[in-house]
Amino acid sequence: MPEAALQHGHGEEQADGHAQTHPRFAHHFESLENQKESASLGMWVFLAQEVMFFGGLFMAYILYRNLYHGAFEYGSHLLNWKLGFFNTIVLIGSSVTMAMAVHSAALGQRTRIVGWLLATILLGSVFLGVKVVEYTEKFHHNLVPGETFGLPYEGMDPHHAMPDNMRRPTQVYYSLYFAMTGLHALHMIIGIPILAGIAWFAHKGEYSARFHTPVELVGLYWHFVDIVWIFLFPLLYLIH
Amino acid sequence: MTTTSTGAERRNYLNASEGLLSWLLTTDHKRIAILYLISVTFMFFLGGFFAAGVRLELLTPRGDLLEADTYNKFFTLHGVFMVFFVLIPAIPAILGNFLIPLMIGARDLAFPRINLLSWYIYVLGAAFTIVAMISGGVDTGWTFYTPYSTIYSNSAVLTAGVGIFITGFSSILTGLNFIVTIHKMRAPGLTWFRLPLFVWAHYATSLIQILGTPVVAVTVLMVAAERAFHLGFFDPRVGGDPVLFQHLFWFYSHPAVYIMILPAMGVISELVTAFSRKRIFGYPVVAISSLSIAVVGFLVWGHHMYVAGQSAYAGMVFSFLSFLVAIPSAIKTFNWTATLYKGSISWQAPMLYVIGFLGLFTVGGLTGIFLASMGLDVHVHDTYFVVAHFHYIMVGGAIMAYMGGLHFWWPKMTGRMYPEWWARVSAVLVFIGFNATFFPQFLLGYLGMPRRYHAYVGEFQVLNVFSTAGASVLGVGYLLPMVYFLWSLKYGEVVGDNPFGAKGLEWQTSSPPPVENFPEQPRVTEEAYAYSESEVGHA
Amino acid sequence: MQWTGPLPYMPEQASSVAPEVDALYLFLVGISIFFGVLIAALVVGFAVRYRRRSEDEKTPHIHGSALLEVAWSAIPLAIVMAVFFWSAKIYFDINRAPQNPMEVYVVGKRWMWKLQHLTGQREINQLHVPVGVPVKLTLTSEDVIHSFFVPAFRIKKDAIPGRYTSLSFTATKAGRYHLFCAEYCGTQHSGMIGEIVVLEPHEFQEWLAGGAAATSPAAAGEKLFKDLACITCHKGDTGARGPALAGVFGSDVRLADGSVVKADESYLRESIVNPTARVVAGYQPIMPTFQGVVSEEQLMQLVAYIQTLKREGQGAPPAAAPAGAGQPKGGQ
Amino acid sequence: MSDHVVPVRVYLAVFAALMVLTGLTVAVWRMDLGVFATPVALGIAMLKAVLVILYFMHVKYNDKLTKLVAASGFFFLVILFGITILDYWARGRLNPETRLPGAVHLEDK
Ligand code: HEA
Ligand code: HEA
Ligand code: HEC
Ligand code: CUA
Ligand SMILES: [Cu+2]
Repeated sequence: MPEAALQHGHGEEQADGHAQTHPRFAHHFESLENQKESASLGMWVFLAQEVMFFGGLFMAYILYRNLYHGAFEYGSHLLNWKLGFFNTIVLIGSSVTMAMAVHSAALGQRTRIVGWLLATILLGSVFLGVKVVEYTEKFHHNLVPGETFGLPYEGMDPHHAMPDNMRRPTQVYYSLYFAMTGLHALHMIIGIPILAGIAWFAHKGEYSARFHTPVELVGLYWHFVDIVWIFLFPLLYLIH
Repeated sequence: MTTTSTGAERRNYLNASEGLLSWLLTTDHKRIAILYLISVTFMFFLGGFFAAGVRLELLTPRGDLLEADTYNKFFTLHGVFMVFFVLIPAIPAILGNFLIPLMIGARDLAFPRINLLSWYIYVLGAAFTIVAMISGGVDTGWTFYTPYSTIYSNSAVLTAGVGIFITGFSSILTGLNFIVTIHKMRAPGLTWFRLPLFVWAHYATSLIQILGTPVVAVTVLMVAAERAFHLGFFDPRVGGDPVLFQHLFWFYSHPAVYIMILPAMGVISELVTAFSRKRIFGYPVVAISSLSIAVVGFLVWGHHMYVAGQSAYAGMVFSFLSFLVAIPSAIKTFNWTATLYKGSISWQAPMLYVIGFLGLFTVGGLTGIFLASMGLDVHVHDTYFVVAHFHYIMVGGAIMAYMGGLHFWWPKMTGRMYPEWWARVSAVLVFIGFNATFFPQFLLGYLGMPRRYHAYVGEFQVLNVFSTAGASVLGVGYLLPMVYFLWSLKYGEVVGDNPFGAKGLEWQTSSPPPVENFPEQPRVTEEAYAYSESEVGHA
Repeated sequence: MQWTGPLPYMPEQASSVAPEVDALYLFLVGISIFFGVLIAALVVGFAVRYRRRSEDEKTPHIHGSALLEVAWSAIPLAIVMAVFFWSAKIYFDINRAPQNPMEVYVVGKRWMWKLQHLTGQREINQLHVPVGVPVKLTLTSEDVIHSFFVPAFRIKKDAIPGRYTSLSFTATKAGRYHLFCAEYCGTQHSGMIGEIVVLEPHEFQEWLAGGAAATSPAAAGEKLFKDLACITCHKGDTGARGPALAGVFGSDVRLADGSVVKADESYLRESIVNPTARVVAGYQPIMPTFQGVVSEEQLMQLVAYIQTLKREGQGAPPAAAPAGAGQPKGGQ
Repeated sequence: MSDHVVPVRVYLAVFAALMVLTGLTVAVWRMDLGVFATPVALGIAMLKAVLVILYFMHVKYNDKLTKLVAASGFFFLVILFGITILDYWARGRLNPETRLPGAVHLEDK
């Protein structure tokens, strides 16, 4: 779609000069447009891969939720849905700031790219911070699968002791909880430094309306991570 | 285009720059292919070493050569190395890497640095697995069935699992690179239906690599987490279902067998046409059948689980689809055969491999039909019948095709010819040795000898002796090329750019090709395999 | 070396399904020979007939043939579809639960097979069965997955920890046959072998009588039921803390979440090791788990015992338990 | 390719929609719709995902190939889920004792 790119590019072609001489142009491509399309296609293919990667865990989730419905409900009640809700809003917010960063990049507004990216990083970090709080609490409450799972902990209201016969199936729920949210968090932990790097390059003026593919690609990645959470929130926190 | 002679003197990708570093930091797909060639060959001999150990142990019914645990580690490492580190990368990462850009008239793959990265990932994964091998080995079988792998095994499952997890990403990135390259970097005029079938086959393969591999990656991750952190996914003690692991594992590992065979089929399509100087019979059918194998191949994984407590109804669905997925393979086989009709058939070594492939793949595939039959598989499941089936396809089919392809493109890659006579000897040795090794295993399997048996009951011995004897011939058959390929690097005849008179775009540049592949952007004006007389004769 | 099978290189046929399986096998061997020879003959034939005689030979321009493509898709398709139905039928024959079978409980444990007849005889790595009587095995495992494989019977089934599987056969010929473990289970996987001894019915009766007086699994289960104090909650009267178990087996049990399950062996087993997974309507999830307290064998005995409890007017059937018992919302 | 510049108000609208839907998810959960709870929650999540994919990820403005790739991952996911669930669902219909305990909620009489 080189035509589309030309139509929507905003006046910087002149500054950039001919596509083939753009500093970021890799010469094994036919043209800069071709290079950008390839990069974007590559990212999409990567995301298709990511879908399947999470898919394995979701499969396990579906199965065990059907087998141990009671335990899943019980386990989810031990989570703090308000924190999950808060995080959902934060992460969707970060998706919006990310989209705005791409938007600014497409308009060639350098400082704005940096600003939006920083906002995204900030929101992402808030999300991870909340996750840390949640995880720590689970550790203290003996909700980490293993020998001590579900045992009473210091300062526990004895009424809330986990019934002995709930320990096993609930452990399956928490295994999935940690695996799914952990893998999701890992994706963010990988994403944030990349965002930071791109913000740095943006600051140095690497991106223009004509070429800002890296911003777009990291945007796609970030949105994907957001989508995963959109499913995780109701599946893990809100079970009846 | 370019004139023949003095092939080695001209500037090419091999002599463009020097020093180890220029290889380790290269982003040239051709050099990366060579890096893969070296590492995969290494892993092949490692896997072969363990196969030799297995066969020697099985010479006698009693477990006398190896300890039971050692034997278990031997076949596990054999399977792991051969599947994940040899056959899955062999054709795509070596031949595919080298040839796809050449075949489509591109200067490189779309993401050369990612290409190099995937080699490093491969090496890292291999390193982990080798560490696992040294630090106690792995004894779970290449299938890593739970709960054995998660709870009971005392071996280095974690390290090996991490190795496989890592290598998976090498495979994914290669697939990603191919998909984008094939979509976006074809030379002008090279429409989809002018693509060489090798490229089609790799396109289909890449789909599986991308959509299947992540599932096995996350599955071994779950096994690792279960082992290391006591998370409970498959652990029956906390209510997990071990059979879920099998679903997830085979969801990848069945399609993975097509990762191994599809590129081999691509090679065969190229070789059949080149050595019969004839257009492929039924081009569109052969092309599309690759895609249908890739897609339908995702629907049949449960045929590994007929006796694993899977429901009979799911079994029926899987069985039905397994039969369906055999049809495109049958179609391909018939089309290759028909291509030979009225050809101008040369009996050079690569063609011998093609003939071997056609025979052995047919046997392997047809015995797949036995296994897909639910009622029959109940008996032969997890016996040597299955072992024979997959060696027929993987060794007799895929490795044969790989060897044929390696011979065929050897002059392209190195500028020098392999010694024809020796190559024919080795092809014949492999064929004979192979059949002697694995045919008896069909009989053993039907008689009921279970696989993964360190010791076995006496009445199975005769056939096992045959098998071991055959394996030694087979081993020689594989050692020979190793020797003469190395020899030919220095002493091989320097041949022209296109010693076989083949048609593909890759033959229209010099051999070995220059770094930029083509001095100028090639344009494609005709269909693939335009060998026949109504077309312009070959140059 | 001697093979007593129907043809050389085939194992003996000693069960009712073996001839069926062999018939399909031989059919497929025939198909394979046909196609194998066909392809080999064509490939080699063409390669010889059309070998290259000179370097500038021209080849004809053949694109393909729709007719041929259809033919060589449709013929194999027809064959495999026939094989599909045939093989599915055999599979169902193998797996269909027989009427009034002789039941044997089988527990796989690294690395041996522990078997117990319903009449109480215990065996290890050996199973005695009479000719002509359908036998149903209920399999499970104490550790990893094993697989019960009898080549002469052409049957095999995995024994999976955490659940029951079943396998039935009818032996047709007296003799001794190999029993193998076919699923890799660790060090002594290849040593986890045994034999099936098929006896003529009268010999089998003698064998049964010859064994030391054995407690039947149900009797052992009854003892366990008392020893483990199950009886304190499952007293069988309406006021008890747990539902009456008489007549539960085979009945439809209404659960607290409104669904209904059939109380089969697996359900009973699950009710003991993982009681909270399915809670009977009208009861609280107070039953402790016996996971780890009882072995798989003991579980099978408990299950066998509960199966023998017939509803004889004592106590209300569990499904119609008092509705008054409070249902706390959480934690079910 | 997505050099397409989407007006900011579209982003804002999508953001608003996502927020409303998130609120709705929680509201529905608190209402306890019984058997419908899960399908509704998943339906909302899918709607949200589609919004993100179409607008934030610009798939709406992209070529067919991107759409195809985006869909392919989900397609194969459905295969994985579908047939595996089929197995669990159908377990034990032939010989009930082989069923994974409780895998079946069917009232198979
Ligand atoms: C490259 C690898 C490869 C390939 C391509 C295949 C191809 C096929 N495989 Fe195989 N298979 C394996 C590798 C492979 N397999 C491995 C490694 C295992 C064991 C894993 C383990 O447990 O460790 C295995 C196990 C395996 C099983 C499980 C057995 C068991 O454990 O009990 C089954 C069951 O259905 C099966 C079936 C098939 C079928 C139907 C095909 C089909 O795709 C074959 C199609 C080809 C043809 C049919 C031949 C050509 C056709 C003709 C010449 C025309 C005539 C045709 C007809 C009349 C139909 N395979
Ligand atoms: C690409 C895949 C591939 C390849 C190429 C091979 C190649 C061979 N395989 Fe293997 N095999 C598998 C994939 C493969 N295999 C898999 C997946 C399994 C299942 C594992 C499991 O159950 O988990 C298996 C299992 C397996 C078994 C069953 C073990 C068991 O169940 O107990 C046997 C037994 O004969 C066997 C034999 C062989 C032989 C003789 C070769 C030969 O073709 C190899 C020939 C090559 C050489 C011999 C190398 C060259 C010679 C040397 C390097 C010299 C040797 C050096 C010394 C002796 C010092 N293989
Ligand atoms: C503390 C009391 C208690 C003890 C001890 C106890 N049970 Fe239970 N059992 C219950 C209750 C309450 C239920 C019903 C709720 C449920 O399904 O969890 C139940 C349900 C069952 C069921 C399912 C019955 C049905 O109608 O579907 C079986 C089977 C069972 N128990 C067997 C046993 C066995 C065997 C033992 C001893 C090894 C045992 N129970 C010990 C309280 C107990
Ligand atoms: Cu038990 Cu193998
Ligand atoms: Cu398969």
